[in-house]
Amino acid sequence: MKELQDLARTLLSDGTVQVVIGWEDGPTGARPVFVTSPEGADKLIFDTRCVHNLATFLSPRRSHVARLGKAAVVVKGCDARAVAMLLRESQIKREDIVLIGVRCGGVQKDPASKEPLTAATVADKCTGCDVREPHLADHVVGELPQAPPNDDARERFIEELSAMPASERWEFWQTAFARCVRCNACREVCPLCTCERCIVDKTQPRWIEPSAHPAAIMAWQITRAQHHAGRCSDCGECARVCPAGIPLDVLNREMARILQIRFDYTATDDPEAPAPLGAFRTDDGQEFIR
Amino acid sequence: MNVYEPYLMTIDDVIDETADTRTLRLRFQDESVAESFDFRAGQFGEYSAFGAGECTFCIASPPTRRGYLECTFKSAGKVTSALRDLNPGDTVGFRGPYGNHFPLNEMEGKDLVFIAGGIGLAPVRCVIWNVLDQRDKYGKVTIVYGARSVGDLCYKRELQEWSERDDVTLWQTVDPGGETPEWKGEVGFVPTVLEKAAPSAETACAVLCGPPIMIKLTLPTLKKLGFEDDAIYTTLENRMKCGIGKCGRCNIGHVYVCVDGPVFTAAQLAALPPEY
Amino acid sequence: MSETRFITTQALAELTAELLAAGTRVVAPAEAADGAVDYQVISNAKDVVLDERMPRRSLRGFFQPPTEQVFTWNRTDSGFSLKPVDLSTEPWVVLGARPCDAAGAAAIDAVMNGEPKDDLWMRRRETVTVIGLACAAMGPGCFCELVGKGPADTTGSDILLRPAQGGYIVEIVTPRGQAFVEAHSAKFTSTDAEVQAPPKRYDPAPMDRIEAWLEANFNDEFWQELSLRCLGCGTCTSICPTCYCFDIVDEPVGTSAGARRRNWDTCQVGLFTLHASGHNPRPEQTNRCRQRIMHKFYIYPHRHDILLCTGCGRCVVACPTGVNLPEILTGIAGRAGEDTTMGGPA
Amino acid sequence: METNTPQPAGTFEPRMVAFVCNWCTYTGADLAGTSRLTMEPNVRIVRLPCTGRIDPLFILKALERGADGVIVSGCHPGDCHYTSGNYHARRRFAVFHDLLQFLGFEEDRLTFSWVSASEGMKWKDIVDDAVARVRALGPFRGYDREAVAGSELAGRAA
Repeated sequence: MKELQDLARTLLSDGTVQVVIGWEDGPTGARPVFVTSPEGADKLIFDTRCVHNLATFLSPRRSHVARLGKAAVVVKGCDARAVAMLLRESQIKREDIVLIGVRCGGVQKDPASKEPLTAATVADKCTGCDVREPHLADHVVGELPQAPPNDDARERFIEELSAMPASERWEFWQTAFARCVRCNACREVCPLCTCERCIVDKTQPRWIEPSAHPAAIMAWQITRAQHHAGRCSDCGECARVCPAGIPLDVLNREMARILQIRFDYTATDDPEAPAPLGAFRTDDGQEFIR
Repeated sequence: MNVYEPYLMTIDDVIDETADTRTLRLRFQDESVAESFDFRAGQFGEYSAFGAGECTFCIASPPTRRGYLECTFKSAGKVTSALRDLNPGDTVGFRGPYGNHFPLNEMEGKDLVFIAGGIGLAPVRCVIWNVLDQRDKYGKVTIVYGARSVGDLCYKRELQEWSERDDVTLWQTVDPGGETPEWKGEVGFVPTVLEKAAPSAETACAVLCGPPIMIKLTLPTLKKLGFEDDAIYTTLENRMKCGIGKCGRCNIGHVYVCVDGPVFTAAQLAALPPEY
Repeated sequence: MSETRFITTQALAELTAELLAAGTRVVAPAEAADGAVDYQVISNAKDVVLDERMPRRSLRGFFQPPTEQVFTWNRTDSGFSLKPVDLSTEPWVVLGARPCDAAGAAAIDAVMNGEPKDDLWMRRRETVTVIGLACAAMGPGCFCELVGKGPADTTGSDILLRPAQGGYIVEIVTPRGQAFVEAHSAKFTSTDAEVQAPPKRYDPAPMDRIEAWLEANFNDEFWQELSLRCLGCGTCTSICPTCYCFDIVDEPVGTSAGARRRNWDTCQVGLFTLHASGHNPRPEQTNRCRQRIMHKFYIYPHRHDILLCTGCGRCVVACPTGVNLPEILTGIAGRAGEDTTMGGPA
Repeated sequence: METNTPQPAGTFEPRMVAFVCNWCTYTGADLAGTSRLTMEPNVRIVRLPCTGRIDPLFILKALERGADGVIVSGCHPGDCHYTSGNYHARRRFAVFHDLLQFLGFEEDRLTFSWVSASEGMKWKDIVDDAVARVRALGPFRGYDREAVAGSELAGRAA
């Protein structure tokens, strides 16, 4: 923690950056904080409650944050994947940001949790983590903790769903989607929803109706998942924010699995990696085409 | 009938004002509504293009001419484009009248200065005709109207009519570069022409409507001519959905444009937070 | 009206079953498919959950559904027809409304019942009997006392149930509540049971001073600080018992028919105020965060003399980045020069 | 496509939309017509320049507007008029197809095919088969908008 605070203090006092985006201990658990003066660096923390993906504050849509000036962002190894995607899609420039990587041994499902990290409390995204040591960062701080406890509940759930007859799967998703109120919170928190005008906000023509009826909800959820295929960094913020508790991360995770199986692609923190849906192979599988 | 259910109206006439601005003349389909419908100059309505949605415009025709309503709009979004695609005989919806109005009673006996830019003439035109239809109640009438180019001037036939009247002083202007070889009016921005027209501010009111930049630059000129802030009236627009103070989006501070406006004095505007 | 009665847990379940048997629509907290508690239309009295779990979303959706039809229209060769939605509503019951949710709906009445009356909202309000349930414990985000309410506040309830040994002490709040108890008098007994003092966490904040500060400080740097961590997701507004802003949209089916619908909307997204010209009076998250606080604690009280917040605390828990209303209110109170000893979470 | 007009019971005829590329399948379908092949009349064709232009949103929109099934067809791999449009489309369709499968969507309502300009017979077979499969499934009710629109949060939250 001191290492992180010292680094932030140095970056701010020597003018390398104007703001450090990290975590602080808020009234209800860890939360994002914007440190703009060296004195404020003492606020910075990193522990297992730091579940948020701070890369979302780098999105060009957040002009009120950009106004603060050049930013250093504290990222876990997994968050760096979202940064890599922003770089890959030319949403940000590498030289405009400083990345402070934190070595991470997993985070909680709930940033307010005071429980020790166990298989029951660990975030789904931490299962099978291979980026405890962040890449892409300009500075890496902290000791390398133990690997997070594995809880493959989400993976098992996906397998269970896949094994169901299609009609039961349809029923499951229809029930979950029926709670959707089309608030678009999943879009707003997403670090990779960078479109200046989202397809659901377009009215000429109106591709996706704004109401909360099944046709529109399905169209939105399918489109959201489709637009994130090969882009999603699996930070799980969409599922965490959903006021209706729709397991959107399950959908994203399944998309990742599809990309893995079909095109041997996994989410990466390499900003140079080719985008799977921007490329093709002449021998791509086409067993579903007649 | 719930509050969001519009009256049905038939398009009687379609008038193209400019390349992208159009006036619709509308008639209530229900005779009894047509007879009882009343409004005041400055009020607005929610116009429906069924299938596309609703859009907010002032009522551009004067309350002194009964039996029809007119609205003038520029094609900008989904609804205005859909309205533009309609033809005489088609059905549109109308909810209204909503909002406050210009205090024409208080203006009686006074000189009136109307200043408008571009499509901002629409709400002002409503007041102008209201005044001209009751001409003896008011003092001198001066109109300063500007647009980017000659092609962008709205209500061209009416401008002609006003220019021919003895009891109206009309100053027309276009931005530099917007004139044609035949153009007989002024060339220059509205504040400059207003200064040249130099209407007396004594026992006078100004009614001002146009793009934000024009309003911003014209207010100092009006002050220079001696107009007090509470003798200058303008009309605001904000995105609206309900028009009746329920949907929660058109407020500027604690003022809701749809119920407390759209007509404000410059003094009231100066007291509002800069969020419009 | 401060008459009290008693109803046993068993009698309450029987009463619920009777209401259902009579075809009355009953809304109460119940477990959703994913295990969380939501207010739902109940089909079996056994499903009602009257424990300490706060329903995930407020009651708002039952007075103003996320999507509701206003009218449908049809264009045929013989002309154009418009069919408004049927406004008739049978009497219905909300059982187990949290005091904050009951008060939230009552707060919204102020705007919806003003001229011209919003009949889509009021028809559901005018036909409902709200049976409130006082809270026996504070949830993680609760701050009802801070905004002058409390775990046993009766605002918006026709009857308030207060948990007691073996059942509930029944506080009759309104004539409608009185009528309801009389109609089911066999289920209620008289009582002299003591009412347990509700749990306490906060002292009330100086709302008048907060309102005055908000009115005077539209351009304070506070708004910039406050909005930085806000992602503009609007989750706070879609679970809120007092948020009511809506959008009206047309959804055509083909070219000759369609529906106009009213949907929930949120001040937290840019599209809310975006003009067709591209101009946006609230272009950044800073403007939108300010709007939310202003609306709840200055604009609405200024216009209707009611706070647009009942302290349910859902936004505190749900905010993905920890934006915290009690902290904001305390901060504003501090700025307003109040020597505050409001205390923090117990 | 117009609104769901009610049909007498037992006489369900699927409404189908085919999104096809201009260069191969459209020409193939044309050939089927000029060859006077008899096929199911339920399919309405929307012609696009290339399968690469076919956004999955088109398919969703067709279903929303009342289609009971959708056919997507274009040039065989290697034959794209624009060299690689169908290769890109194939990846997109693959992801879309697998996603729909995961959501439990009835697979038989959606047919992907490659039909070249000379394959009029294949087009007829694809159409007949797709229509038969959708006919067996019955109307697509998954998107029954009117069943829910205007109803309350109530009842669907369960």
